[in-house]
Amino acid sequence: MDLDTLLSFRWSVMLPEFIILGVATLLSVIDLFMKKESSRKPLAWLAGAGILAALIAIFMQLDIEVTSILYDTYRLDSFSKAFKILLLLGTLLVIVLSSNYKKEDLEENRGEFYYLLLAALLGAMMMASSADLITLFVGLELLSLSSYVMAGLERRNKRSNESAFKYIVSGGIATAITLFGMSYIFGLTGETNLFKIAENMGNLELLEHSFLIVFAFIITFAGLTFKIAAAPLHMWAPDVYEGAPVPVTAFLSVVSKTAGFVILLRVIIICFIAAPGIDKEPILLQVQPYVMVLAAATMIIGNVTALRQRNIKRMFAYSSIAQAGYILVPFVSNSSLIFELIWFYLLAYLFMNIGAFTVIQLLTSQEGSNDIGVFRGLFRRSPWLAVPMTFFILSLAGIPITAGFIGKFGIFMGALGLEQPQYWLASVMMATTLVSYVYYFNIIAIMFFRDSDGTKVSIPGGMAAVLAFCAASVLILGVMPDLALDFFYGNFDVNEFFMQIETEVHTHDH
Amino acid sequence: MNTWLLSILILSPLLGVLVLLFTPSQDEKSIKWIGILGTLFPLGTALVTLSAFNKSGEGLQLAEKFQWVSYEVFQSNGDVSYPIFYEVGVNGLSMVLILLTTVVSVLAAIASYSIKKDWKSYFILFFLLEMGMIGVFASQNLFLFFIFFEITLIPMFFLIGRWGYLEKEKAAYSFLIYNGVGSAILLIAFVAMFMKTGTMNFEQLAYTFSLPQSELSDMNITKDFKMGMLIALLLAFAVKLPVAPLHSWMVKVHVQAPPPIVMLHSGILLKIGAYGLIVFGAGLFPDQFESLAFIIGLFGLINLLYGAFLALTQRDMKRVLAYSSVSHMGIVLIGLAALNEAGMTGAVFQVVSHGLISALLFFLVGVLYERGGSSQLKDFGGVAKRMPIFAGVLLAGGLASLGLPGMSGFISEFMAFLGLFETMPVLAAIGTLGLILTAVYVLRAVLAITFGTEKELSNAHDLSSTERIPAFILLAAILFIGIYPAWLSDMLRPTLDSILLGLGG
Amino acid sequence: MLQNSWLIPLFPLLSFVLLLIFRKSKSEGTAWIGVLLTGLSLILSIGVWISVWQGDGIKVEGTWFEIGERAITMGYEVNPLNALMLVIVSLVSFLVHLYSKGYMHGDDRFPVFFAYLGLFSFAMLGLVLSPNLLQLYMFWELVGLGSFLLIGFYYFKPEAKAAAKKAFVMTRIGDVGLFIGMILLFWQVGSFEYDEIFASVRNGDISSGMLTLTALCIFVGAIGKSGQLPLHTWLPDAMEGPTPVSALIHAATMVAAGVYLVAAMYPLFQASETALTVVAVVGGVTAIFAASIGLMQKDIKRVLAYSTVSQLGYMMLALGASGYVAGIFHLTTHAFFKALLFLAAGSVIHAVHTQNIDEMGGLWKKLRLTGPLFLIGALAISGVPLLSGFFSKDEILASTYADGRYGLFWLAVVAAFMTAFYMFRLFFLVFTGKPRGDQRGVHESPSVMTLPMIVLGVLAIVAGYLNTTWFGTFLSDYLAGGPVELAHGDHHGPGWIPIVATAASLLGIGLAYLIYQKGTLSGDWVTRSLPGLSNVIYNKWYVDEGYDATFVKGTKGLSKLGVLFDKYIVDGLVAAVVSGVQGLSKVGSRLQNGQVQTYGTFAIFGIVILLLIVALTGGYFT
Amino acid sequence: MSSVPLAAYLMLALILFCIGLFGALTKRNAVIVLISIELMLNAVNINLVAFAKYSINPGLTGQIFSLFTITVAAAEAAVGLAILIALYRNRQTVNVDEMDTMKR
Repeated sequence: MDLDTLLSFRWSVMLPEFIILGVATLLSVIDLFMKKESSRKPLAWLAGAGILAALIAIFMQLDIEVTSILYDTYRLDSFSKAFKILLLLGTLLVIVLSSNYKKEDLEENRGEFYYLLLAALLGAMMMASSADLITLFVGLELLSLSSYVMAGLERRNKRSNESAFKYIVSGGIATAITLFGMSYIFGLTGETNLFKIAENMGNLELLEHSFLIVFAFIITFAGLTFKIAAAPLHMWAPDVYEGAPVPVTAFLSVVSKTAGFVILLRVIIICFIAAPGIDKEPILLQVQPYVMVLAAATMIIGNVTALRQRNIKRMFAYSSIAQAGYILVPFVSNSSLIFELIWFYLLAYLFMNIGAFTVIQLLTSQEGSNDIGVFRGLFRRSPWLAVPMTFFILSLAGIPITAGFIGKFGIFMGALGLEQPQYWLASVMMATTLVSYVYYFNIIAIMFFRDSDGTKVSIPGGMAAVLAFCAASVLILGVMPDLALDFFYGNFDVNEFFMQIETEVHTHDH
Repeated sequence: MNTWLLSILILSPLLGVLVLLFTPSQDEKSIKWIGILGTLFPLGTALVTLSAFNKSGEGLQLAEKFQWVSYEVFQSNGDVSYPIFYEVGVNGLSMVLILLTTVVSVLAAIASYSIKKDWKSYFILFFLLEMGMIGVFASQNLFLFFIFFEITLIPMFFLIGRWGYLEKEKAAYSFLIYNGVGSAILLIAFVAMFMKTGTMNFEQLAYTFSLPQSELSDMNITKDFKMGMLIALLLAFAVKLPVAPLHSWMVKVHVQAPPPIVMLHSGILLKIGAYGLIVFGAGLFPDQFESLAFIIGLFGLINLLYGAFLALTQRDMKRVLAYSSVSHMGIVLIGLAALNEAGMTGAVFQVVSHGLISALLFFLVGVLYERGGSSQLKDFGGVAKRMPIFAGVLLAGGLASLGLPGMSGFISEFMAFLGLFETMPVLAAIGTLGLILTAVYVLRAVLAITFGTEKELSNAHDLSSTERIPAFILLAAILFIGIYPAWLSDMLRPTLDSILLGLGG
Repeated sequence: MLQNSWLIPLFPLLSFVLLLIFRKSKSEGTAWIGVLLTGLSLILSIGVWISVWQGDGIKVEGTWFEIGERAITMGYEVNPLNALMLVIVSLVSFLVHLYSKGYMHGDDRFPVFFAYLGLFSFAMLGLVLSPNLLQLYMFWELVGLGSFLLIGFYYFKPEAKAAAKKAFVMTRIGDVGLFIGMILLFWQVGSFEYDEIFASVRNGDISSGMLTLTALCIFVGAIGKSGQLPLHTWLPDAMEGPTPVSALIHAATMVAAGVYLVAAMYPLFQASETALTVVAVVGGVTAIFAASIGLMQKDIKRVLAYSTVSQLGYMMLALGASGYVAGIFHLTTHAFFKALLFLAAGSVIHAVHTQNIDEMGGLWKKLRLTGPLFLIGALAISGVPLLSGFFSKDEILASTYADGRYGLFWLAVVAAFMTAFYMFRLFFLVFTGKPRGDQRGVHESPSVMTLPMIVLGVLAIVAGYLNTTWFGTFLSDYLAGGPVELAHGDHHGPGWIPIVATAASLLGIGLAYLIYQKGTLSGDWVTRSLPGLSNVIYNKWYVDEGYDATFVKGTKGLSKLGVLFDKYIVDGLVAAVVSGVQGLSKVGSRLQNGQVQTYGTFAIFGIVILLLIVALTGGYFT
Repeated sequence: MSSVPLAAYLMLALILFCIGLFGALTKRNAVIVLISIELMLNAVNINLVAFAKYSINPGLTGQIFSLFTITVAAAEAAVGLAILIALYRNRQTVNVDEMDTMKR
């Protein structure tokens, strides 16, 4: 690969990534030269601006046909664009949300936080665009390593340390498992490019290895579910979420989770779409029961265990486990709606969860406690905090006229719209949703029905903006989901996801 | 004007919310006035709608429809789109229920004078609740129905949990979870039907399901699927109605919620269950409904007798009324199970009639609580002396509840039984035992309060002029329907006929 | 006149409404509203009756509402039977209104009382005018409401409360029978109209089993309303109401509605021999059963109440024994003399302020009008010749005998004896002998009270001549214009029947005289010789206690059982589910023990289990 | 294609992986835990290299993959140790089972 070949690639495809990379580098350099005691707030603005620029870049790319560079390892297709928007939006909101994080420890490390965040984002974006096991893996690790550090960002906080350590140990094991599975995928097909893998999986006389395919599938699938915190690799989430700083928790629960779904979709759907399972049945059909069990277990564990939580961050950790379970449902059903369903749900989830974490951030940092009691009488104290929080919770619980409902409705459509409708899975989902009512509405009850002894909560401008934006989005998407769906259908063609670009594009005129 | 009339009607309660948002939250008097006026606006709109409504017209009227949500599904055999529409419209049945909703809402708003705190949020939630209730009845597709159905849930949760009595939060949770179960089942059924047929519109669904089995098989719709859907729907609405043994939440709500809210709950919200049974159960799956008729009738009978037996020995007036609601909802089931015009009309009459009667009775219980600080029967006696009008209205309400001719309760009971006697005489004959028991428990409770030796009350004065408005209006409505049922039955006939056509054919 | 007959019930309704509006008025002049309006009803009724007597009739109907193709109608009908009833009801109602003006003097809720009376009169007149069963049923219930309100007029008295409740519930039990019968008939005939029902019966459209069933169901309604066995217990308790009410409702009109119902539905009953037999037996047994209880009661009104039950039994017996005319005849005469007796009793109570006959005595001299009037009533009810009761009772006995129901005949004779005995026991204890209570200030009632009694007294004497073998069977001829085919025509039983009847009543009077006036026979010889029996009779055969022990306790027990079921089974199941979820939650959070290595272990175990499942079920090893 | 050698490599890798896993899940010392994770990653490397040689489509891809893996593993170890040091400073212990302040 000489310079000519390198230059022949249409690097503009990676413009958003370059922007993020550049800003991250810039931030780290600036941080290095900044005085130790000076405020790092400008860094936040810079990071935010960088993300905005990347977002704009993506919007400019919207009408670009599916393209790929680096021998089809890096793709710009509808899928990557759609999910990158989510990733960028989520990170942007996390940055604004972190703007009032007052703890001394973070203040000291603030610069690090921003460029680590951007690095993690970069990893996630790489995952969205990669079509090769290697780049996928590199992206995944970029995201993971940055996240590990971010979780332990409060250096002097024992809980933060502990959470980071738990995160890295669990993450390391999960990485190893994922890689182990990937090595078998590679070994069975001799390829790392996803499309070629798919091709080989279909073509192979792999029948005698069909067990190995299923084995590889399950190992890889399980390993990848670590990021989305689905059973059985979910147990790190509560501890890590609890110990990590709130913005990081928000990032983990939204952006990192979105990235996890991105890689799951990429690897699982593309690699195994034509793969035979045991007895020549398509593997995706054959493993349905296992994925179903995983999804069901995730929903049950998340929702049921959340019932006993008094720590609000921990409760949201379990809640996010449960939400992951919901989003796993489309994987089971493999409905043709899978992309828009997951995309929409993640979009809704982004707004509601970041919105909720904004409120949590405000309250916990003011009260200095993570106990659920920080919500006590919030409606009396700060109705403008309580009302949006109510919307977020209602949305998380899947109550109509919120985005969460539409998302759940879509998942139901996916689950029940098959030849063999998944009534059981749908029932489990509804039953666990009911269980979730108990703890979600418990927060509402505490906000509205308990009398407060606390004081009014002041809301900084940035946070207010996040709150307003998230609340409005949750409601608007709940009432007019077509805004998002039309955007999706209008700009993204799901078929691109499966479109292999055979011939390398050699253009020198970019 | 008429093109948007229904949407305006559905959204009309929001006007009150809007005004309230700009009202200082400490100004109790103006908030309460806004509360009342805010419910008058929907009532006015409903009356305009009624005047625009052709009472003898067939089918749907004042319909509105536009595309709302669109999922496009890429399939090997071409793209299939699953559009979801915003579809509203009214037929005789829903018109009647909307009218009932708006009327009871106004009266409940008047009765809300007794609310002691947080008036602003109270009325905002109240309006949202009203919007949900109107929406439920105006919806013409499953999606919209479900959304409004759930919208009623949330304000109710708050209203019970914040403004209720001692164990309010428990009741609120009980309400939420039980109804959550109902709506969960409902959602599964709705989506399943949607995915099979590609439509959510009631009429289209009814048409699709009425196709011969050979055509249905092409859509992968089996008989078992239909039966399963019907059972799911029955279950879901059985929670709402409620059908014993799924009633315990309703008793809790009746006991713990503030009286105006119970007026709405018992008066309207429970009726959503009955409405759902009629529109979805009998309307969509007539054949299956027919084959389940005996079981439905049996459950109706159980409800009727179980509620009545339990009401007999309750010590709290609210609990008596709660179990009486269980019992009365049994009559709805009985009427439906009859599968004939008389029974169906009886069921709908019971829906309306019980809406009015229970609103009246719970209003009076609220007054009673106001006066005596309790609703335990043992704390009252000889109220007729100091509060003769109250006692008179309470007695009238009780008599209406036990089905005294000339009052609405009689018509519904009579017709429901008339219907059932044609198809299941034995069941009906056993059911008449309920009529006796009703008389026993109603008189026991009412007389315990109004008759007998007088007991001291902290605040014994008769109905004030504010209190008389709801009481007298409700009583007048009860009498009006009892004396001139044709007004209602004429409006209902086209709708019920079309449902019966499905059942008969 | 006939076209306006629908106005008859509306006048009292107007009275009800007006009086409720003037409910707070302290003026007792409000009574005149009621009196005047019922007076109008009376005048109209008499006018209608005269027209009907001349052979006219009318039936006007309009659709009330529709059920499918079938129209449910409402309207009014005048035929010989109900024209007669109209007169009886409006007459007694008018007189009672008048009487009450005096009797209720000084009551706080004076206008309310008249309002209730108006409501009752409205309902009763409406019932009578109904051209179909449904309308009848509706008014039937409203009549019950009026009765309920008036029994419970003294709402602050626990006894009144209990009695009102009991009356309503007991009659409701009967009403349900009527309800069922009515609906069953509807599905047989397709209409509630009397005419169409009778036509179907005539055409034999209804199977005989169904005929019997419906007739019996309807008869259950009559049992409830007319206080027949076994639903009679409410009627004596209903005496808790003010006495004029007892006269109007629980003697002359409402309780006769059961008899009227059977008479109105007579073609249906005629079609079923079983039904007639049941009616006759129930009536006969009730007659003697109630009479036996009347023998030993101490409360003046209760004696009269049991007497009413007994006389109603007579009427039922007559109807059951195909004595259609006899039954209605007795209904008419009974209305007059029993109303008279009650009003007289009311007058007595008004004077002495007690109802216990042990505290009366010697009132003849003090109540110079009431006493004789009471005597007239007593003679009439005892069947002493030439008074109204004699003729009607004689006719009943004759029909029973002619119908071949000899057992019932002799029962009736014994009952007649008992009637005479307890009536004169009452008379002697109240009016003769020495005063046994404080009788200071006892004086005759005002003329507004005595006037109605005088009118009734006259009627109690002359009403019997409506239908006699001597002067003419006016009533039979008159009723023959109705829908009922009088199968047996006039019952002229053997000539010895009147003699036996007269003998029985004279024997009763004589015995009462000997015991309670002369004292030659000791009153308590029965008590002494048959303590068990007399105790049972004194306690009204323990029927109330029996019901209490079985039905009331049973229902309550079931209810308690239901409450327990609700609490432990229904809520218990829910609690079980809840604690199940909570337990799961506990396990879940226990597993989350903070050890990252445990987490990893669980993850690996999860994956291994999945793999094992694949290996074992996927068929790889097979 | 000779399957016996490949199977041997795979078995070796599997055993190595399991040893690493066992170590990561049972050792009390955090450093050993981190090292065990490295072991697991290295087992994967053996897999990758073996597959690169013996799979149906032999080539360099697997080896390149393993280069990436090694690099990432190194980075992971570095980050892990850094976090561990921070933790050690605060708590004066490297015992994994003492790190359970957050649970339930």
